[in-house]
Amino acid sequence: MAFDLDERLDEGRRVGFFTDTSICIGCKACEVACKEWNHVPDDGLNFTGWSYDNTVKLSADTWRHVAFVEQRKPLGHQEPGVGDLDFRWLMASDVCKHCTHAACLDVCPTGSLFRTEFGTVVVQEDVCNGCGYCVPACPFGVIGKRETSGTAAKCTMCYDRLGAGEEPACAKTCPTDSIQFGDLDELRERAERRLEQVRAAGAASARLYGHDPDDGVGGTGAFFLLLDEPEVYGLPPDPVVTTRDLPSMWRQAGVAAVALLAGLAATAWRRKR
Amino acid sequence: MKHKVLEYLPFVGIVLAICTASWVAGRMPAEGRAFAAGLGRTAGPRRRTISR
Amino acid sequence: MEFGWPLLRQLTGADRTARGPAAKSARTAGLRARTSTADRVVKSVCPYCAVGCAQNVYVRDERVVQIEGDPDSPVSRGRLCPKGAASLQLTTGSGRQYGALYRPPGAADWQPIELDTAMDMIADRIIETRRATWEREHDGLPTGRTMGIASLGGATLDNEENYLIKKLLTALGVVQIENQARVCHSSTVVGLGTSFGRGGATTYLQDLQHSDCVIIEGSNFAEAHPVGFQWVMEAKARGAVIIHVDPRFTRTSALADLHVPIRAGSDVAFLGAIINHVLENELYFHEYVVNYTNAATILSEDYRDAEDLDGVFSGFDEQGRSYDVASWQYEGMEAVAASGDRDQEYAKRTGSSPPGRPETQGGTGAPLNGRPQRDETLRHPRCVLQVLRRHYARYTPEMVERVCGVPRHLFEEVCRHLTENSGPDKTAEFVYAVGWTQHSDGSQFIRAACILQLLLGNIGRPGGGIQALRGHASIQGSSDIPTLFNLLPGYIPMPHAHENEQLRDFLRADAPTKGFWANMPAYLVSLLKAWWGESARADNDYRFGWLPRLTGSHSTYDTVLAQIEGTCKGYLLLGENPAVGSANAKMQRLGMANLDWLVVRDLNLIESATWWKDGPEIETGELRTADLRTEVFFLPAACHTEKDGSFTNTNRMLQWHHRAVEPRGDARSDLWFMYHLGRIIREKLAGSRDPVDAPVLDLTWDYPTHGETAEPSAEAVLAEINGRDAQGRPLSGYTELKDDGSTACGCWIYCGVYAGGINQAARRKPASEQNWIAAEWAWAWPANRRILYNRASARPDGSPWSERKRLVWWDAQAGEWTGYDVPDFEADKDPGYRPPPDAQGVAALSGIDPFIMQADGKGWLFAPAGVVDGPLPTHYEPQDSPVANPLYGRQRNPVRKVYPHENNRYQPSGDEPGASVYPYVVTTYRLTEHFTAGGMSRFTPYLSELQPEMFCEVSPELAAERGLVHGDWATIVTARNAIEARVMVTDRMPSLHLDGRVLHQIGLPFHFGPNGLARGDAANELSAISLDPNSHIQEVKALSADIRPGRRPRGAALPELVRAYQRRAGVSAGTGMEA
Amino acid sequence: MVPKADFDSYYGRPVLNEPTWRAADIAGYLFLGGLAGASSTLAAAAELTGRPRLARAAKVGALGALGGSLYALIHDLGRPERFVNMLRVFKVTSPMSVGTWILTAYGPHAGAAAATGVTGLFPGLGRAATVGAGVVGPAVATYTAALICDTAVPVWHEAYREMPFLFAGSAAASAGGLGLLAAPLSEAGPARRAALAGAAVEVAAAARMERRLGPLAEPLKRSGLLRLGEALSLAGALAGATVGRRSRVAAMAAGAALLAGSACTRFGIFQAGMESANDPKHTVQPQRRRLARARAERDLT
Repeated sequence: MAFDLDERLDEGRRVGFFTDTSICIGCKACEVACKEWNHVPDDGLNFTGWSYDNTVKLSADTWRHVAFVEQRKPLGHQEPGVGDLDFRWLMASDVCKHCTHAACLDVCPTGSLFRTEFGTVVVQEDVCNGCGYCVPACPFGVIGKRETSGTAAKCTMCYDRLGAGEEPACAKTCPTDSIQFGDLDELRERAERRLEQVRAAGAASARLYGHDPDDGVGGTGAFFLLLDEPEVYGLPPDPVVTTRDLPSMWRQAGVAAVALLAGLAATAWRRKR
Repeated sequence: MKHKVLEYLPFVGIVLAICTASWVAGRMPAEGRAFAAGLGRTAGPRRRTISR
Repeated sequence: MEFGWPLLRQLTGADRTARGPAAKSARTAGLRARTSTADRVVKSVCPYCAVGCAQNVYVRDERVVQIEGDPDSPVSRGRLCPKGAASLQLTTGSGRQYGALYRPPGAADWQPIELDTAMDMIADRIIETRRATWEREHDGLPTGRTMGIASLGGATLDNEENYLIKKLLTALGVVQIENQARVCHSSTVVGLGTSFGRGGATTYLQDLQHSDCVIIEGSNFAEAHPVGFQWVMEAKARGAVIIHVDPRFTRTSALADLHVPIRAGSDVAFLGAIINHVLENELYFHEYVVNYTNAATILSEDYRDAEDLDGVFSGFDEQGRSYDVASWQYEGMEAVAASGDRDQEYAKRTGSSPPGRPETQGGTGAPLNGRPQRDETLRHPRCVLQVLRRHYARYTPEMVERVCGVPRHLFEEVCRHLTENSGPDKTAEFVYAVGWTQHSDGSQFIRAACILQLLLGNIGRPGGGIQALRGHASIQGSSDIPTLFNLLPGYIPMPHAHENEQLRDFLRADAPTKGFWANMPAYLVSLLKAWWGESARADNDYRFGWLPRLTGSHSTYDTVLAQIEGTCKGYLLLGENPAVGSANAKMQRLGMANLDWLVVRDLNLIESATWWKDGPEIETGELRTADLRTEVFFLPAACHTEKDGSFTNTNRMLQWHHRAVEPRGDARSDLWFMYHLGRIIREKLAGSRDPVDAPVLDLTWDYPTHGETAEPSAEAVLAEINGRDAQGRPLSGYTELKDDGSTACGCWIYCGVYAGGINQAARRKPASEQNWIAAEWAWAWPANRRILYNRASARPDGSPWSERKRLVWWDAQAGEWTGYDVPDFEADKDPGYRPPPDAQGVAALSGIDPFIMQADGKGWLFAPAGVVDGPLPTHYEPQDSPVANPLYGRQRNPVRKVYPHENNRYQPSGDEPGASVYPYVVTTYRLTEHFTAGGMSRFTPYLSELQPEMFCEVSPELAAERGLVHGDWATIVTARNAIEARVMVTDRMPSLHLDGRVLHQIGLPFHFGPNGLARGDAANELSAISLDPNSHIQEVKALSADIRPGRRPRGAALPELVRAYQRRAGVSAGTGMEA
Repeated sequence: MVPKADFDSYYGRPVLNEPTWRAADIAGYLFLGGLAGASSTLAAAAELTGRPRLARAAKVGALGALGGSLYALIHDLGRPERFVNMLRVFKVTSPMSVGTWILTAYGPHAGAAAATGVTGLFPGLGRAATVGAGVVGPAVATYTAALICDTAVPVWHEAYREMPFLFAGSAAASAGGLGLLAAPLSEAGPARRAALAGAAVEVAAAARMERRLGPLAEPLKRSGLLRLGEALSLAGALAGATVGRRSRVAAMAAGAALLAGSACTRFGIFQAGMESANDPKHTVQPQRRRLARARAERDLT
């Protein structure tokens, strides 16, 4: 990856989230605690009918979002007691992934987005001029532009709290510890152990998402234990940081530019009659 | 719909302005030296009188 | 070198791609967490549910800037649910009201009013109404009271506030003092109290982690008490089986191992069948049952079971709709009557033995006299175990399928898990909430679980017990220091009206001679001393005569009828929203519409404050604002961060919250309101020679005040509640109380909370520095015990049942009980102790009597007293039910309380003609995102956006049957009213198959109302006032209704729709009224 | 019924957040940037080969297009007053940052070229500026391809190989169109040829892009704007090369068609990208196919 040659994350000092959706009770405390701490405005009152999800997606005004998925599928050895149906109700709290290779950070032209000393990716509201480039750059659909301020906004992993030695508001409030905050290496180990447990309990479809440093974004700082395919929760199955291809893009653009220069010069080659 | 049309007006206006300005520039004399000739102030009316 | 221009930093520094430090702005570099820049951190407690999560309140420049969980708490470990997390917005958000408002009679809108003026006017109204409605006697019996004034609310308030409410209003002669505890958990007090001796949860939340099997039934634990649910997840992580029995597949079910769908209101049949399974297969914990329960006790020959009388017990009076409970007694004991009809039994009781009464058992036990006969072989046909066996013989798995709609294999799974996880080495725990309490036989739902847990030996042991989940921050406290009509502090009963009744008559009638309840004279005299101080002397019966007298039920629902009737003219609403939260919301509003004056104290303009201008009846034209003569005062309340005080959580634990900031504007604590109201009234009455005013003028009312607002000292009130001796020294426990007037104590069960002059409720020793009991975090009644009846965690000989389930044991060497928790037993009573035949009081309890509040020291499988609708739980159908009772000829609880009124019509049920007009079962419930009647959540943007609108949950089958479209609207109709809701079609609302038919259920969250941000029709528009006879709790967890697509009609067409349904169903005044 | 959260996505909603860019601003910016860049190069070529009126028209056109593109760019910012923050850093990872610096270099040249061209002042400086703008121009015209390709928007990103050529062709066609429109017939030869070549490259690149993208090309194939753009460009270029040689009016019409064609192409590309971002299948399915391929490869080895 050509463009992170200089961006070496100090993995030892990197912190992150492990969101274990197998113990998420969908209470949305994370959504509220996040908003309280970060003064994120409410995101509109809309009844969606999407099970108990009325916040719909991550955006500038929703930095934690709990997905609710009702499925006619079995959950391990749970007996759902819903007629003859297999049934399970999946809940998962989604958040900014704080990617190892973060496209939003790469493409930001102002330096508003930056990599913190904790390995997280943070928007500086005072710098952002609202160009909106980060929005389509994010392969997870996390970051958004807030209408009222005209600037981009997303999870900061409570950057100010980290500085004070405190954990992010969502992780602190999570009643069942579904959201765990900590040292990324340690979280990854913990997640492996937990995955084994969950699988042993019969949830064959359980998997980790975002924990693999070899994936398209170099692994994420916020990773998940999911009970189904990522896309079921609205997550991309194989996200790739767009700037991975940027060197080729520059090459192609360069060749095209040279061709354009040469071509236009050629059109005028013959002197005017 | 009206709103949508309004949204595109500035763009269309810009393009028309470019075309016009460019067209005017293309009709100036080959060795256009309006300012060099000290005729800056009358460049406008002067331009109109110039013919191919 | 540091450059201002990041580009230069980029070019000169290490961050060449400008994605790190080079891009950092000066503002970012200067960011500090506001938790770290706060001026101070104030310790507090979450004001929502009764889990009692500890909070840290961060204050800067005298403003609260952040509220979050306190990690030191052993209960919550720093976590908060969405509501707790939103408490910053609750307390500092723009939705709150800060100005006092006044609505003159007939006015179309509010007008601002000076707070002092409002207080003065309210005091005048109270004095005036009190005088005008003073009732010296009732039907020839002295009552000394006013029925013209009522108050409602207290479960969201502090114990100290409840104490002042009860104290002042009682002195004023008001008896209609009620709070949310009535409508939420009053049946808990009856169910647990009669069975075990105390009306609180037998265990506490953290202990759930030690359970091997957790059965959650009648509760949506994960949604309604999310932070408490962490302990269930902890148990699950340790291998426990989690079972959820509920009509709906909820967020609790999603995390359970087994979800059992059940027809709402059929739990007694379900639990009865498990009891039958346990008895038939001899799966009960034999040694525990024989020694610690009344299984071996032999019943009177006169006793006839519901088994013999097709659904009623012996002693039933069809006309009076009540039981004479004499025949339910133990063999060889004097006949003891139940309550309800006290005049009939009073003479006999004052001359002989005391009665059992519902709810008296909250803090103590049901009194009993004599020595019961026992058959330790459990073979005697009239011993309790054999009676139990016969009673539940017809509760078979087939019956469970027919009554509950639970498939046999699921039922058997539950039986298997429960029994496999009970015994010397394992324990199972039941968890319930209002899914059990809010039925016309709610007390019996809880009794059924008590019987089961006693049979399995799960009470008093780690990981065992029955966890009652309460829903308001201090709803336990508002039962303990009761703003309830029938109780005095510490579960001492309010006296009924009798001729020439003296204190000793009352005590003879109500105080038993055995167990800890035998000390009731000391508790009551100390209470009277606390209230009337020097004025209360032995020669004037300690002013016992100043207590107003009861003449039957004066519950909040009786008050509503009295308001409609016109006898109750003034109403104080203190943090309660009955126009949304109480059964038959329309009756609530019609009652208020008939008042002379109404005082509403709340954070926001709730529906109960604004019904006169924008209530549903204004829309339908049934009421016209200009015609409504009710004078309404709205006084903004202070929130938990703005006052000192204690909340008692669901596990009887008192936690102190400290004031962080002064309230703004006219916002004041209820402590301030009651204190100054009392002060103003006393000033206005000063010099009065009218004996009616003496109880008010002689009241001890001299609390120190401080600050600009003259806020009374909550700690001074707590000190009075704790009690003091003749020298004014704080008492350290209720054993120090005397009946000679030398001690004063505001609530005997709280005696010790201020031991040594130290506020024990404010103790906050971090959980990490204590064992798992965490006894030094706050203070729990009784005597700081966390697991009740823990003597039962040891064998009769005093050794633990198993190493794994060790809790409290007998240390023979030291000659005392010891263990992790405070032993719930006399510390030095040898397990081998057997009382002499003439023993009295506590000495009458043997060394193997773990239920020390019960007069026989045993857990009650069979309740010979204390429950007015039967000694054994029996399945009856809800008041309105589409199902005929397959078990007995009696369709409904024969002694339930019904209130005929044209706006409170009941529906035909079961096989009755017209029942099919309301063919579906409706159940109501809470959502995580909202709080009760919405006053503390629907005005909060962060919570409202999460659940913005009223909806109903239906199965795909029901949707198909009725043409309901997901996301569209539906109208739900009962004989009371019709509401509309958005449709949520979901597999989580399974249809049931019972008795060859498919039965559909409809789920309705009950939070919504027309005010606030998240709006919708209130589910309680649909419910009827039909009550449990023991506790007067309303049946809102199971009713029947019809549902149809589309929005409800507007205007006059709405009542017309309801009437059209009534006509089709043949609903009349007599429908559903039979015994 | 609570809708089935189907396999492709969560309640059918997009995985990506929709770009906040407004078409009139950003697609307009893509067009104007291309027009400016290519015009500058055309102007330089014309000037150096003795076609002063074509050169002047192109320079003025370039400056106007540059101004228009800056207006569009700034107008689309959430905080326009913070436009200068673009100059806080230079980020090679951000085409927008690189583009900003390119524009920073290009702007003064283009401005000086136009100003001297119109006024006749400082001819030496003017020539230097003209050449400078002409050299940087192609970068201005093509960096925007990298800009939109460097996103997670499936169609844009996956098309990154062809996009610069498509943009270069489109830019050449539009610059040629402007030349046809503004320059006298006698000097319009390079414009005619630029238009012809540009249109050909644009159409070829688009065709190749659609072929290579497979199922993902659906929004491109469905796009009426793209078809219209191709048609207008080709028609304009052919007309310019034939009747446009003789008739000033025909040449102007051909030029207008070329400009419109180029604009349609940019708006079409923009629109197709938005559509692909808003349809979760365009995000999920290619990724699933990629995973399946990787799995298959792993299984083979």
